[in-house]
Amino acid sequence: MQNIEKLITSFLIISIVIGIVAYFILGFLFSLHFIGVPGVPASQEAQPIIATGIAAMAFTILFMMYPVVKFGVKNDEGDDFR
Amino acid sequence: MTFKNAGIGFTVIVIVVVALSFGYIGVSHIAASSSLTPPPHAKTNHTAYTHLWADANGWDYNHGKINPTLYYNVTTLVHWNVTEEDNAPHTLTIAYDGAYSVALFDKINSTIATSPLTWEKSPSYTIIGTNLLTGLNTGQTVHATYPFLKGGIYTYWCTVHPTTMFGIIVVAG
Amino acid sequence: MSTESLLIISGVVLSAVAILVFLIYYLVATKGSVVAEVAEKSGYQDKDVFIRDQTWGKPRYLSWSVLSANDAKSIGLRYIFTSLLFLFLAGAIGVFMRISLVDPNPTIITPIVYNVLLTQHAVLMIYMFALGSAIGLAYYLLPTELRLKRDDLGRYSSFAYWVWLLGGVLFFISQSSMRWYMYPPLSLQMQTYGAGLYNSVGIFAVELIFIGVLMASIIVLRIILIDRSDDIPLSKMPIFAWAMVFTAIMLISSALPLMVGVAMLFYDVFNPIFFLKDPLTFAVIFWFWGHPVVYLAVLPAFGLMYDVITRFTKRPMYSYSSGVFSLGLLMILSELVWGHHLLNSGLGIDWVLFFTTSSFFVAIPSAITIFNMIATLWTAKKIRITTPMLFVLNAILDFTLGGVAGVMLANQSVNEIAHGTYFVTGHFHFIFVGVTLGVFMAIFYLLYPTFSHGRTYDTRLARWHFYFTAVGSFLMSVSWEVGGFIGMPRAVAGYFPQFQPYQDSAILGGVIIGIGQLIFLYNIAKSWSTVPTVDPSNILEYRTETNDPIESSDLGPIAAKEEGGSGV
Amino acid sequence: MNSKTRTELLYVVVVLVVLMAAAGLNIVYVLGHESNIATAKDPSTVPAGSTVINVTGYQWAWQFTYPNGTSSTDVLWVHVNTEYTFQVISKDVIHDLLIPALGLQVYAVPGHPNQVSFSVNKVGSYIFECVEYCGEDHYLMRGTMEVLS
Repeated sequence: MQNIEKLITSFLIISIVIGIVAYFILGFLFSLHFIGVPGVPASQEAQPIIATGIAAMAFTILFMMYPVVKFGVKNDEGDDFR
Repeated sequence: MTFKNAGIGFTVIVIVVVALSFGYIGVSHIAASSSLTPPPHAKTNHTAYTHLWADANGWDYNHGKINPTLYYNVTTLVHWNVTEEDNAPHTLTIAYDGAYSVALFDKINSTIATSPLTWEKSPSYTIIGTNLLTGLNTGQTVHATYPFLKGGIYTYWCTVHPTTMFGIIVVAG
Repeated sequence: MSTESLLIISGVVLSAVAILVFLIYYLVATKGSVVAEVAEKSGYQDKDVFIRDQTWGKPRYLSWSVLSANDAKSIGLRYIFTSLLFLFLAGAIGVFMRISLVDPNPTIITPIVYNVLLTQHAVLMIYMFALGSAIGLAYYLLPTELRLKRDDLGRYSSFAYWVWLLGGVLFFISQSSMRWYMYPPLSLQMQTYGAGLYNSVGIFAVELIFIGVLMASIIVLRIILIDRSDDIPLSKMPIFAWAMVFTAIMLISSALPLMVGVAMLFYDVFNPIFFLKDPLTFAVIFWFWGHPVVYLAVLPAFGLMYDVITRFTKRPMYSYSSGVFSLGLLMILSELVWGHHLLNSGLGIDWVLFFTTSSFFVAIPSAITIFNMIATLWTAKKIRITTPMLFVLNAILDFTLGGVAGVMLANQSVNEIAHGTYFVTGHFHFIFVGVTLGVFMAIFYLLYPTFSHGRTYDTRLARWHFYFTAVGSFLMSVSWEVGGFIGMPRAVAGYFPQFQPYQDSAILGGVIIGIGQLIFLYNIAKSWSTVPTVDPSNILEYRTETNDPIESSDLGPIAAKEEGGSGV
Repeated sequence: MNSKTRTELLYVVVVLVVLMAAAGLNIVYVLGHESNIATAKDPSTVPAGSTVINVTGYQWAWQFTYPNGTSSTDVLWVHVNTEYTFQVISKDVIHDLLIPALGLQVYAVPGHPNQVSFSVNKVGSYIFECVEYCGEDHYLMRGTMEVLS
């Protein structure tokens, strides 16, 4: 059970980094597009939430793809290849 | 008629149903090529020049009588000059209401203000479309011609603002 | 077209239809009398009961008799293949709508035709495909999975099916263009530029669909809770059965208010007294059903995803009880969030506060379900990546992307920016195409030998079908979400020129999905004409308790059959 | 409480915390910007010093009427850094005015007038459009907001 915790924490760190990078990219993109009130405050409030969303997406993708890549076996012959 | 192979039977049914459905939608919506489409280089004896201001509040909104009734003789080639006055897209579309009679004219004239949509029916013909009257360059004038070959009463309107831009055309003879 | 030719054509068409109907009736009647005779000889008064006992427990394959026999599995097959037919129809409409938007101004079709296709695409996909396939799979899988004690509701289910089908066909014929949420006063504007000339037929058809779907879900609820065999306690019931219980309860509890609302709307067509004073009242009644229905399309798929994952990892679910709990919690919370469709309609700040907060918390049960599925993958020693498994893995991925976009939308600041834009369309196409369509395809491939009486599908074509669908839906939904966030409006026949790159990349995605489904259709036809080689037993029915490890016998269902677990 | 339920509980707690934080952030935004969210028209809650523009949505155009009585169709002239309040009504079906760059959206519902306030801090031309399906030319119900200095 020990290395699974290490794996999960590494996934967490990667996805948090992705979230932070996304936060700054979004900040730049929103500043180009949004003007005035409620535009600017709304985009500033939405920025962290969308960045956390992207981090959550990244974590779930890593969390799912790891076992698929590690245990996945492509051959579907076997007894019933449905 | 039992399909030995249900799979192919199902596939055939899918293809037939999709084809019939698209045919059904297509046929019932293809604008009947209305009799209003002018024949190429139609023979006209008169020409007339009409200038209209396209404004979402009504034709010629700031220029004299709003939604004017237009009068032409039959076989007149009308040169339309439509100037965009606001930032909205417009169209100039006409539909034939019937042969001229005072009763029909009064009927249209009295009801068009309250319920213009009843007279803006298909088949209709768009003389100038939103691709020309785009609403992006106010003040620009668009020119088009239309030959009135059949006498009677027409309704002209803008399909984008059908409840405010409507009027009657009387073609005598 | 002059009236004479109109009369002649309609005369010919009517007589052809009459002959066809008589022919079908003749075939069905003669076959029926033959079966009645046989039933008589073997001591049955009612031929339907005789048919039901004959087909009891055996795998049911697709044949014309499915339309006349009314045992649960035949009705299930009717629903499944009718919903697949509507998937192809509404899908073709969807791809055609996409292609028609190649240019900022409507060039290929007129805006009126685009609006009709828009409404048909939404209604046929949600009511006829999503609900139809959910009910169909319930009728087809549950009888043997739960080893039902009796199956005597055939006539009601058959009636529910035909009413539901009639509703769908009538809605398509009505050429309604009132959008699937039927907002008055537009739905009362019986003009081509409004809701369509025959929209009264459209509203009536939606009511028929509701009647059919309501009856079917009541019957499904009874099958699971009452007719289940006594040796399957609730704690050992398959997770798909649990998902159908919650789906049926949610449908019944949220459909009824709207059925009354649609009846009022239908009355308004003739005498507008209900909704013209403040049309938002209908919007409120509609979205009370509007949000649960999108969960109806996802909940059965969750149940089936568990089945597929446990099948191809040969491990039990990570946690059965939390799986059932989260599906139940999803049912409850989903009936509390529907207001987020009307956050900008001026219904007040308290409305906004309540529904944005509740919309955040509806993400918890979905998060638990996704965790449960992925944790099952982690406990596996070997995951067999067959096409059904690929579809389910892609379903998990797409549900994550779509679900998180949904949680973003729950936020008022994002909702102000993106409500009514393609961001919302991208959000729900991620989930509909990824989960509802994806899991239906996974289950269709798993059941293909049973449907086709022992034939196997071409796995190479199936892989191509998967890759096209996955890539196409990802490209389409992402380009919509990006374009939508900077203001690309939904449901429009034309758009500002600056949105063209987003629309064109979405068109590419849509066309790719379309090609994928054509490959699927070709695969159905081609593989059905091969020689039956495989045991047609329905492999989803064997493992009734998804939480009993069959890891000890690393064998397939055929061996499991000899092992005595024949599930009969 | 075997290890399985513990890991699952940990996951749920993390998800719950993230969601509650997001919900809190959202509540703070909503309570802070009540006038920027579409609410029912109520002249008493119009922010002080805000110029009222009456907006009428009708099948397939937006008409803006300014305090000095003039009106414009499918174009909106506003001045930079001044507070405006839309009072929006529809003449026929439900419309929804969205100005994407402003993140502003308000439903035009016949029989249910709405109100929303905004101000623009940058000169320029920004698009607006109808985002609630309203019939044949719903896609033509759009225009530009010209922000003058």
